[in-house]
Amino acid sequence: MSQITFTLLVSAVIFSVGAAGVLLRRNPLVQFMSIELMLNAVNLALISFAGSMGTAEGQIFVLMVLTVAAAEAVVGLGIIVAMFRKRNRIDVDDIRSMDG
Amino acid sequence: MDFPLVSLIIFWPLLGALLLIALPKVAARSLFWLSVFWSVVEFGLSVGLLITFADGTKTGFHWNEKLEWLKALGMNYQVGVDSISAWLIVLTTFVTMIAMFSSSGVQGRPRLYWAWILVLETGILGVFAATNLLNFYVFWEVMIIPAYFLIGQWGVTDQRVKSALRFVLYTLAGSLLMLLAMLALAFLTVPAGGAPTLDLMVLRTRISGLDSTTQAWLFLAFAAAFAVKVPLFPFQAWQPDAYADAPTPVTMILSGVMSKTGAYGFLRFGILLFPATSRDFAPLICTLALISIIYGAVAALGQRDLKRLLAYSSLSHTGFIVLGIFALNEQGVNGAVLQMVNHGITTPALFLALAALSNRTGTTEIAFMSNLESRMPRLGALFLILSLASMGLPGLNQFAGEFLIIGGAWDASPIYAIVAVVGVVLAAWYAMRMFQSVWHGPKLAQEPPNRNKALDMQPIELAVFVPIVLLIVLLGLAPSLVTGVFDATVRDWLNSGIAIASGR
Amino acid sequence: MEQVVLLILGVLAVASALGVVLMPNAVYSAMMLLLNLLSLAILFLLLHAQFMFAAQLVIYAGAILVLFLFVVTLLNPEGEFIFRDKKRLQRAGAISFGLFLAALLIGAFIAAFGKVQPNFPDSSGAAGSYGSVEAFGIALFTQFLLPFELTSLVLLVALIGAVVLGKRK
Amino acid sequence: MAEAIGLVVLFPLLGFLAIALLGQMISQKGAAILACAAVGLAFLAALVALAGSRDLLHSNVWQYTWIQAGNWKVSFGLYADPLSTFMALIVTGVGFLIHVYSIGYMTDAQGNPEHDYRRFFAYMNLFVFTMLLLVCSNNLLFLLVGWGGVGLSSFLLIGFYKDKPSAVAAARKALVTNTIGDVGLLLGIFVIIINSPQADPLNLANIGALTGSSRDLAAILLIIAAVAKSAQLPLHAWLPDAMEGPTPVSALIHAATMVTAGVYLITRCHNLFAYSDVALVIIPLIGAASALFAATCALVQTDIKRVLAYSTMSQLGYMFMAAGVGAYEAAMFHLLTHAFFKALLFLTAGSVIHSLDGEQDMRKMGGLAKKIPMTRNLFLVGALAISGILPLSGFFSKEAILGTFPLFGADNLPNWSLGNASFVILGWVGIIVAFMTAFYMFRAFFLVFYGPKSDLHPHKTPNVMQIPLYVLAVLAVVGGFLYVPGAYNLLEKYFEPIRAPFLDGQPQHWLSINTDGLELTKLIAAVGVAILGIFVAYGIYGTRTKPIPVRAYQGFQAFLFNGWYLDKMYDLLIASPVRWLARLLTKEADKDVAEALDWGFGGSVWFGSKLLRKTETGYVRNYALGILVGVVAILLYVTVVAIQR
Amino acid sequence: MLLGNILNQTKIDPKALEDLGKIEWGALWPAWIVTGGILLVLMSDLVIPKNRREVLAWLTIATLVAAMVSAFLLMDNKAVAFQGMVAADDLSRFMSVLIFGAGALAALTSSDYFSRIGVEARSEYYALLLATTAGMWLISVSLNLMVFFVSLEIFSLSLYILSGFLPRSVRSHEAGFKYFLLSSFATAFMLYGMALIFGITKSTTYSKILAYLQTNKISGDTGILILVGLALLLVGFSFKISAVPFHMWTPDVYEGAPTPVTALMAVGTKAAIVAGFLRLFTGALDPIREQWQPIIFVLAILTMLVGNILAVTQNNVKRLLAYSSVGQAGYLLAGIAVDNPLARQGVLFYIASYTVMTLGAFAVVIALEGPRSEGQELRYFNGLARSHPWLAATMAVCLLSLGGIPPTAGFFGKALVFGSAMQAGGWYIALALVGILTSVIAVFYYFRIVVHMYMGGEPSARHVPGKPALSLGFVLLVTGIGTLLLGFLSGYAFDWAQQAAAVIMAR
Repeated sequence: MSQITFTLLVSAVIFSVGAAGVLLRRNPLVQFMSIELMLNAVNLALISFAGSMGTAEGQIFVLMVLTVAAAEAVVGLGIIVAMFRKRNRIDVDDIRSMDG
Repeated sequence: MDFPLVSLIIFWPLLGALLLIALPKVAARSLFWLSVFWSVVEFGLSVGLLITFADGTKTGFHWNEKLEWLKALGMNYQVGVDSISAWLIVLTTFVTMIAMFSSSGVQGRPRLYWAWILVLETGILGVFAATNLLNFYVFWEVMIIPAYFLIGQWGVTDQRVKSALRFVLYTLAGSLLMLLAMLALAFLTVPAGGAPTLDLMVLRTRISGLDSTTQAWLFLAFAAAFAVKVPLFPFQAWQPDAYADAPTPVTMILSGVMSKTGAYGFLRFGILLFPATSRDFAPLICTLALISIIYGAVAALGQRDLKRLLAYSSLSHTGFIVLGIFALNEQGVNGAVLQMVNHGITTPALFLALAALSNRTGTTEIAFMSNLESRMPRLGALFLILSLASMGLPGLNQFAGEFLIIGGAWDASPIYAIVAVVGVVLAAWYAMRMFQSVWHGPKLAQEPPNRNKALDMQPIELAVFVPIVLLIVLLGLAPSLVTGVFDATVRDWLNSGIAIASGR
Repeated sequence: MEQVVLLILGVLAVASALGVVLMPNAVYSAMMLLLNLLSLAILFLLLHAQFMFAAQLVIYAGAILVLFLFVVTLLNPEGEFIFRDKKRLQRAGAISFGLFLAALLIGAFIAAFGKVQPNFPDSSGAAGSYGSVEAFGIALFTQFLLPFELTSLVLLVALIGAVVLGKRK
Repeated sequence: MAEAIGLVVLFPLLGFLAIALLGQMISQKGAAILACAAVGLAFLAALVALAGSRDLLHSNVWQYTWIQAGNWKVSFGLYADPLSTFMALIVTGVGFLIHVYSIGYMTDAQGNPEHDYRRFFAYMNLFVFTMLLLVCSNNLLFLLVGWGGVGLSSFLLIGFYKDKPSAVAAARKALVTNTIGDVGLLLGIFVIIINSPQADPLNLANIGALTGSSRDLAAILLIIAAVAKSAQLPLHAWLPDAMEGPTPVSALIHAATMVTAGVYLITRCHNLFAYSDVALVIIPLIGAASALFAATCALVQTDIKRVLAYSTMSQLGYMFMAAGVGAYEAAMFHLLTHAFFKALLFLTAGSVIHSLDGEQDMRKMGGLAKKIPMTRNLFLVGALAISGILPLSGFFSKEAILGTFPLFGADNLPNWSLGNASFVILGWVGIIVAFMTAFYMFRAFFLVFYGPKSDLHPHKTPNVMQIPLYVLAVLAVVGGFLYVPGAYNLLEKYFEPIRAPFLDGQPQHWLSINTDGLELTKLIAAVGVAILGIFVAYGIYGTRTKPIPVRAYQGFQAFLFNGWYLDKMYDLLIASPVRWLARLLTKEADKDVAEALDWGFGGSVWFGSKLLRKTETGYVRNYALGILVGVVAILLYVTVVAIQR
Repeated sequence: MLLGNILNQTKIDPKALEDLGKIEWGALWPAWIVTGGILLVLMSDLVIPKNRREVLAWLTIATLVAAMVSAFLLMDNKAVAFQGMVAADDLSRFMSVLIFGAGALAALTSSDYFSRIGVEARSEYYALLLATTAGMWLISVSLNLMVFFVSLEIFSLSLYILSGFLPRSVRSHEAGFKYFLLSSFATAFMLYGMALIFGITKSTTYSKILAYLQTNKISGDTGILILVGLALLLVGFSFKISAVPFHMWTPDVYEGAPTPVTALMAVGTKAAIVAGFLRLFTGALDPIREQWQPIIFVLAILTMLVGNILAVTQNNVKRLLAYSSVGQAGYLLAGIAVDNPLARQGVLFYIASYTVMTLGAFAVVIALEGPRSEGQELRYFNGLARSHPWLAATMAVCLLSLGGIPPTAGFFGKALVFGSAMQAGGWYIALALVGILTSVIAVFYYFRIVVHMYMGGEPSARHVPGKPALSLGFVLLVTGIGTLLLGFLSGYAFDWAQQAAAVIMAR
């Protein structure tokens, strides 16, 4: 097993764990963290591929992901804070004024 | 290019509708007369169109117009009239005129009502004039919308909204299949390196290149749309409710001309477009038509409500028309077209007479009416004449059509004719049951609640009905006035159809 | 040697990822996320992506995670234990489909690279300058100028968003 | 001159239109006079036409194209040959007398304002018009117009007492049954038009041009028409019921003219029937069966008009028998005399009923001879005529028919598919029916005019009713001398069209038309049984002292009284199932099919929608799970695809 | 100079670099104009007095119109620009009209909307609106996965905030939150897919991906990774276009978001993603079409069915329209699944007509809305034809068009899409069949609204919507007439769509 294969497998596992985390956790913050895990897995995959390719493209992609993740964190956390600041329980299952 | 007479005829009512909507606040009375005027002019125009075909020698489409619309699908705005559609156009304008004339007393937003009727007229006329398949489809659907609003908004029972919606959905389900068939047709018939076309006459020559299975599927899809519209037996569930719930002038148009659009579709896009396939499917369609004839007649026999009774009788009669078309011989087709005209006169007149009756008695239930003839002898006589015409009394208009249809059916297969005449006998039964139970019979012990206006026919009603009755007698005595116009066309069609079919 | 480090880091990354998901307290989750980020950053370094190593540390660990911790303390959520989830179906689905996803992805990778070594340049050797800051910079400002420029728009939107959300009473 | 046939048809039409359109503008009396005038003028025109058409054969007049489609071309047109004008004369002549009679009958006692007799006379004129169309048209389809028209006007007249439910029902029954006949004729027309090699296949002169099975088929279909119109088995059920109409109507339509249209049709289309073996079998059988059946039913009827109705059916059976075996002249001759004496009988019966204010039950009458002797005399003339007593008209015509059939076998009989003995049986059936005829007629006679006096007090009948009766009585007496078989034939010219095909080599399988003179044996037999019948009737009814109790019949009598329960059977087997089906469709089908579709398709969509909405829980984690499920599904698909490669 | 030094150090051929470094600003004029507009709006907020806020709306609209115009007048005409990152071709222009037009119309409705519900429309709102359109348009022109991703995030981030823009509305917040969480989740999948595709094809630029696939197809063991990448990529696309089963966010977000935002979200996102589909799937992933067509085929069928069936029982018009937009996405996907030239043209025509009619329907909803987002319920449409005949007429026209009744635009869209399916034949006919089946269902629920407007009882007394403002009236007029005109002049519109679709070089 080569190095890249290994890192790719790691990224796959982290990605899956992140995906499961979004579904499992009721705390929106942790859900968001899980999404960040998924993004990290993407980054790892990109770097793995990039490392084997010898071009900067993958790394630039990673940079884009990082930047966007940061922006998303700002907005997302802002939304979460706005949503939950007045609530006692921090639980996404309480957010359910619309359904059907 | 000729003078765009056909377009003028198609869009003149639409123009009137727009005018009606756009006019500032005017008294409803004057708006009514405006719409009547509009429909009378329209009738005049269409008669003018018919006159150009009167000598009966013109075959094929005339007054053709063509504007490119959507080339990718082979769609054009393309209209043209042959001697068959010329008659149906005149029928449409005639019935609409009568309907308009009789819709003076409409309650609630009459302006829109009249406008919708005019739009409906445009849609129906477009169907009869379109010579491009998708253009036909467009008009076909355009018919639905005004009919929907007219039934749903001005209908007479509590069920009207449901009936209207059912009408739309049933029709749509059928016609969407037709749309698919049209689209498939456009692409399947593209010659190598050519562009798709849905021009009826071009397509007709191209279609023989398709294998028979494909043609069969396409034909069935077309038939679905038409069978719903006519309606034919298993697809009739929308019809009694829609006819019964619509306001009477609208029922007149529905029964008088809109049901003809389905038959016309069978005629033009069934047997003209698929000469070979329609031969294959003629037994099936004829069987359905026969079931409709018997079913409609038997159901009419049991109805307690006159409007529903007429709806079922209409089902039975349109069955005859379809039977004639799929007899696939000159007698049958001639008779079918003739019957379209005849039925288009008789049935609306019956509905109109029924409206006159129910205005006076406040009901359409048979149980609440009896022995009315001594009170309103003229209306009774009118009913009698119309009932007799509707049951196909020899000498009145529907007889000639039924004669040719059943004759054509006999020529196709005696079984068809024998079953069909059972329908004729049943027609006599229910027509007379209808007539007698209302006009004869013992006096009712209990008078219906609203019978204050039990007057006989008024001059204005006579002015409407006398011409209709005269027409019924005239067409009964001289049906060649009608058939003579399109006889040559039908022959031309069938012969070329046979040529195409045998060339398969 | 390198293989061993790689292995350890990989295990660490996976374990910390699991930690993020499984830790009942959001603060612990954040800490686990930090651990995960760090292990990934070192992995980046091992993969000769020096700049990314730095960026990962600076942006993720330095900025995003701090923000997370800030919000976590702001909201101060109660502890939550996923095994007491009332929505059993959701939990079962999440776990099973998560495993399914993992299995599919792992399977795909093994199918792709398991038998044959990838036909890639040897990454353990001197991989040239691909990960270097210069090459990265040139690529970023020439060939990939547009995405880079567009990130400014992303950040602008984030800025406005922050203003909007912050203004809210 | 023959063109006057146009006027014959036109006058009643004008009369009808005038009365119908003028409506309230003319008085009831005026309408009656107008109607009589119209028919009278038509009668005069018919005389002119008759004179003009003596020597014409197949003369089409007033012809123009009616329906044209493809190679079908049907014309309107009148026929002015001797047969048509002869029939027109009967129709207008008898019709005129009955019109005149009706003035008195309808005005006087029936003072019901509901029964505005303007309407009555309009319908009567309409009837005469359509009947004239029937007999004067030159082709089958145009004949069908008249054919349908008489059905219609009969419907209208039967149902004239429109507030009487039984009359209304009877009218409907008549129309529906007649429509069966109409469609039979229609189908027959199709067979002819499709199979005929002629250019104008429907012209009455050309309809014989068929060959082979199509000829038989056409003949059968036309027989259906004739049977329905002439109330023969099995389409007879409407005729007794039709007696619900006013009595002049019964006289005109159900005795003298309309019901004979079937005989006319067969006679007219002899060039078709003459060559059809099937027709040869069917028509006489139907005729004999009907004659016998109706006679048995007439034996026990209590309503005087129903007696006459069944007797009409029975007499028509005679005509069918004759026409079926080719004795057209005999059939037509009997048609003529029957028109006279049956009209006389009906009108006399009407006169009785009229004078008794509408009472029709013979059991309640009795001993009326003293009170209305003139009426009795007239009835007696009619009864004797119908019984075939020498030298009244019925004698000659009935002898002509019976003379056709050998009673004891003969050598020169043609081969008939049923066997030659059948001819003999038919002849004996004729004799038996003759006996029954005499019996039931005189049963009626004695019941009404003799026996114990009833409580009824008849009043005098007006003159306007009496005069037509005298005229008819005279005709019933002397009518027979127009044609004395074997001696001379005043009508020969008028039967020329019928004889035409026989003049040059008659078809092999036909009985010879008996022109050789009366056979003594048959003469004795027929007149003998008639006299026997009269005496039996006298023995049973003429000498009774107690009135017959008014009660329902039992057993065999009830069986006969109810027309062998055929009517009930039809109702049970045909009408009721259709009605049941109709009710079923009304109550269940149309609504429920629509509802079922609504609930089947629409409902499943609706509930599907409700069900699917449950997936939209509002929980964001559920939504995420949905995404993950989608992801895994797609991934699974691609990996499977990839593995398969 | 600095560049020279670096070049020397890194031994890169300067000639090549010059080519690489070419900066073709002219290719993205509309984006720059919109970006400028964002800044302008933000800064003008400082000088504009509080009671003259509608000036911001007009600035926004002017910007968008300018952007639209610039696409025709200023923008270069290049198949590729910025080293193959974006395209400045007819499709870009087509999309600029749709997206900026939709943005402008949404902006036009906004001021009336905000005054109705009693919320201040601040500069940030308009700035984010502009950013949204910029992101959408950039997606539609992008020829590179990175640009695609970044553009996607531009408009997604803006929409997160816009969806939750109403300060006192719980639903609005919830919509923002749900959209944010689920969109991020789906985007992560998409990113992973992009990473895999990048990893195998060694590029993020479409043309190079295409080149790789043309030579290698999906041969070898690594082929599976391309397929996995494709699948994950499709997840992101499907999420944004709201295909089943990635549609579940749609009703909640559409319902909660401010209605103008909903309208923009409904039409703009779909337009952008359709362009993305065309450029990426039929453009770059053309060699492996046999792999993705079946997936989209199934998605299309599911989407048509589920979307339309779900809409049947809705009583909230906004939610109903949301489900209907899911159904409409199904028709778009059907066209994408067929993917022959006519299908591509048809899809573009469809999205154009969809844009107009959906905007119209939402505009009517806006015209009925009140401070606490009442007026969305179906019962408030009762008697609308009586109280506001023109409003009802516009709604009816738009609904008929959505239902595909001729001669409105929607019919021609459907006819083209179904026609392409019939042209393709085979299994694709199933798409058309399901399409007509669901069209009948769709007509049922569209007509439910019509029933309430025209045949319903008396108008609700509690809530009487005021007359729509002039700007909103203008939107209603444009969309109503546009729906009809697109039908009557569908030939011209189709020619244009044909021109736009011609840039996609595929089978």
